Amino acid sequence: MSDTNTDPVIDVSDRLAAEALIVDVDGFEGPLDLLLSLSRTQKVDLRQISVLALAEQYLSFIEKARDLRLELAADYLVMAAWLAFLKSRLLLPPDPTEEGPSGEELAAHLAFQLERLAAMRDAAAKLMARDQLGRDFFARGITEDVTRTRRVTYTATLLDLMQGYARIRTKDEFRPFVMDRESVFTMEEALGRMRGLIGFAGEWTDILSYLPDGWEMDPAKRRSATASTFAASLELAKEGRVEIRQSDTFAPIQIRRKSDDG
Amino acid sequence: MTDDVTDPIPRDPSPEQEESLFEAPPMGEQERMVEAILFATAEPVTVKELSGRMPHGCDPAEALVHLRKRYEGRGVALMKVGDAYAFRTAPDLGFLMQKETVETRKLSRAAVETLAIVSYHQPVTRAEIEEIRGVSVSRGTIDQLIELEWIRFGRRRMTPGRPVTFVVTQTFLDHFGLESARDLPGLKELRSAGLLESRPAPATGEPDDDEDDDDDQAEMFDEA
Amino acid sequence: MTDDVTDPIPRDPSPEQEESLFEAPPMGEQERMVEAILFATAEPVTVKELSGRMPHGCDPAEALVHLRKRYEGRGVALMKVGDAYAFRTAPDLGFLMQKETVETRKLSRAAVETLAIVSYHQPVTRAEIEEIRGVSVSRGTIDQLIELEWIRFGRRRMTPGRPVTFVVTQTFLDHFGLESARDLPGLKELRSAGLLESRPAPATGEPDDDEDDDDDQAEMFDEA
Repeated sequence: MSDTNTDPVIDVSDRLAAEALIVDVDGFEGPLDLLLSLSRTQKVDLRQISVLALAEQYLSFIEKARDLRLELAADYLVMAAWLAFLKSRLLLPPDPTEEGPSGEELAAHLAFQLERLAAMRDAAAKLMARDQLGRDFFARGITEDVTRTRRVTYTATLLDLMQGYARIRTKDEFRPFVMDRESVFTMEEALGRMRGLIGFAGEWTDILSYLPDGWEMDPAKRRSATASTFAASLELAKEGRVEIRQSDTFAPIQIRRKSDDG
Repeated sequence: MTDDVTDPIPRDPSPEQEESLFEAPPMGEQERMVEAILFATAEPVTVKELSGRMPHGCDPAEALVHLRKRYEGRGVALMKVGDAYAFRTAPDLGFLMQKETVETRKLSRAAVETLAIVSYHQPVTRAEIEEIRGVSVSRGTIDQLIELEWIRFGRRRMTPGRPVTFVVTQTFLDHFGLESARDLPGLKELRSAGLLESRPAPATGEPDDDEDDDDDQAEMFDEA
Repeated sequence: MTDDVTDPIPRDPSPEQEESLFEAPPMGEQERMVEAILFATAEPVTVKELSGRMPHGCDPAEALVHLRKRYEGRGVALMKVGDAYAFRTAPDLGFLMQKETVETRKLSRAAVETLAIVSYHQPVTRAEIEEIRGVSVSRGTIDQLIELEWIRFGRRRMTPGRPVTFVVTQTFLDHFGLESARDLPGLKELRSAGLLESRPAPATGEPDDDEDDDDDQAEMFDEA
């Protein structure tokens, strides 16, 4: 009776311990963090810490975790192995033939690492406890931007000016047509216009219907546009793209698209 | 004259003071509070808002009066904006909020050509400039030349549509060291100076600029 | 020649006198200007920037001294941040600013510790941070601190592999109200306790960077 009663009790406490351990291992940021936390249980200044006792605490912690079949990250096991080695060095009398640092040196370094980590934790806490911008003290709310006016001054010399003018004038000399009157509709323009429209002219159409909008009324414009449109029609006929006909002298001149098969 | 602070006779506490559990901070503190709030808030703050943010029993209106006095003649001033208050740069220091960098650039080709045409053909309409250049003239180019004060609007042309004309300015003449636009070398001179290819002008019937221009320029410069 | 030198009556203006044509504004004016410039921006402004924006011949450093005194005990204070200056509200009035309070993303423990290590050990390599914390530093932690503009890359360490180092920024100093990294709380104590050293582990025989470290820290903190 008593046996059966005590076993479940142990099981429960073990399970609770295991759960606590899981939480704890998860909560630690690596072996050094765990060591620092364990060292706090010694309740002494980190400078007077017993590294030997700490090593034993760590090793028993790891043992317990292993008994509970907790998955331990490799670095926890590496630290355990190293602490076991350190423990043996601290316990055994120093062997003068052995090379490398003494157990005391290793222990001192571990103590230093722990103290440094603790110091940084403390510093971090102090830093975060400081008055902070946007929380305790504040920057100007209404800011005025510095308007960066970039004044650009442009320069040109008289030579630039004359060369510029010369350039335009020289260019003029090579241009076959100069649109130098408002009421001139060039053949180029007429050709351009008709090329765009001719595709639709399957039927005979008076070429006057190709005059651009706004050019029919003003006599000068009408004359220019008629002439250029006629010239353009001849050009298109020469290219074989249209057929052209006039039924009588002074009768309307008509064109139509030359059919592809015709 | 005694003021509140040095008054040796304690005044009777007003009903408000009795009511409020916590005494309002001294006026100097209130002034600091208003100063900090106005400094840090992103927009002007009303007296009501100040009241709402300051401890019970504060008198932000009075604190504002003190604060305004304190900032008199300073680099920033306490300004009333509508029914709210804000710190603003003292008006005379506005120039500090600007940073001017001067950059010299060469005038674009389009602008040089447009300017050349205006100077040789003034008064000239935009359509005429385009005709001469053979390409359209962007509004930006004209604007730039006007901004540089090198060209300005001349009289409207008395033709249908009454288009505006452009003429060069005194600033233009000064910049290019010209007494008048008539001093600009003509095409023949440009050619003989090697600035034009020595090719005879085609018989397009284009008038040599001199005569035509003279008329127009006479129109332009005789006014002065 | 000798006449010029011995002539007791200076006839020609000396270069100084010529310069004084553009005399700097009186110190009171300069103080106003610095006040206006610093009020207009939320960012700390360096003396050099002030110089660049103020009229020729101004001495913003002196104006800052006067200005700092003027704002002592006020609701806003002139703070030194690295080699720059900014107005900030007095910390004791933070309670008035709930409206202005910006909710900052809560930093993880790893980020806070990494920040502390960088600020106390700077310039510090990632390997050194990991050695101090005893765990590897995730990329996200460094990224977050860089994104906050609290740490930045310092000079590369002149050791094999030329590892990058991290240092804290002006934004960090500004955020935590520090004039310089030398003013970090408890810095002196930590130094004298030897806790800012990077001692080599005795067993490993790994080449450690400690000598370089000491140099860098000396450079950083011993100047004052």
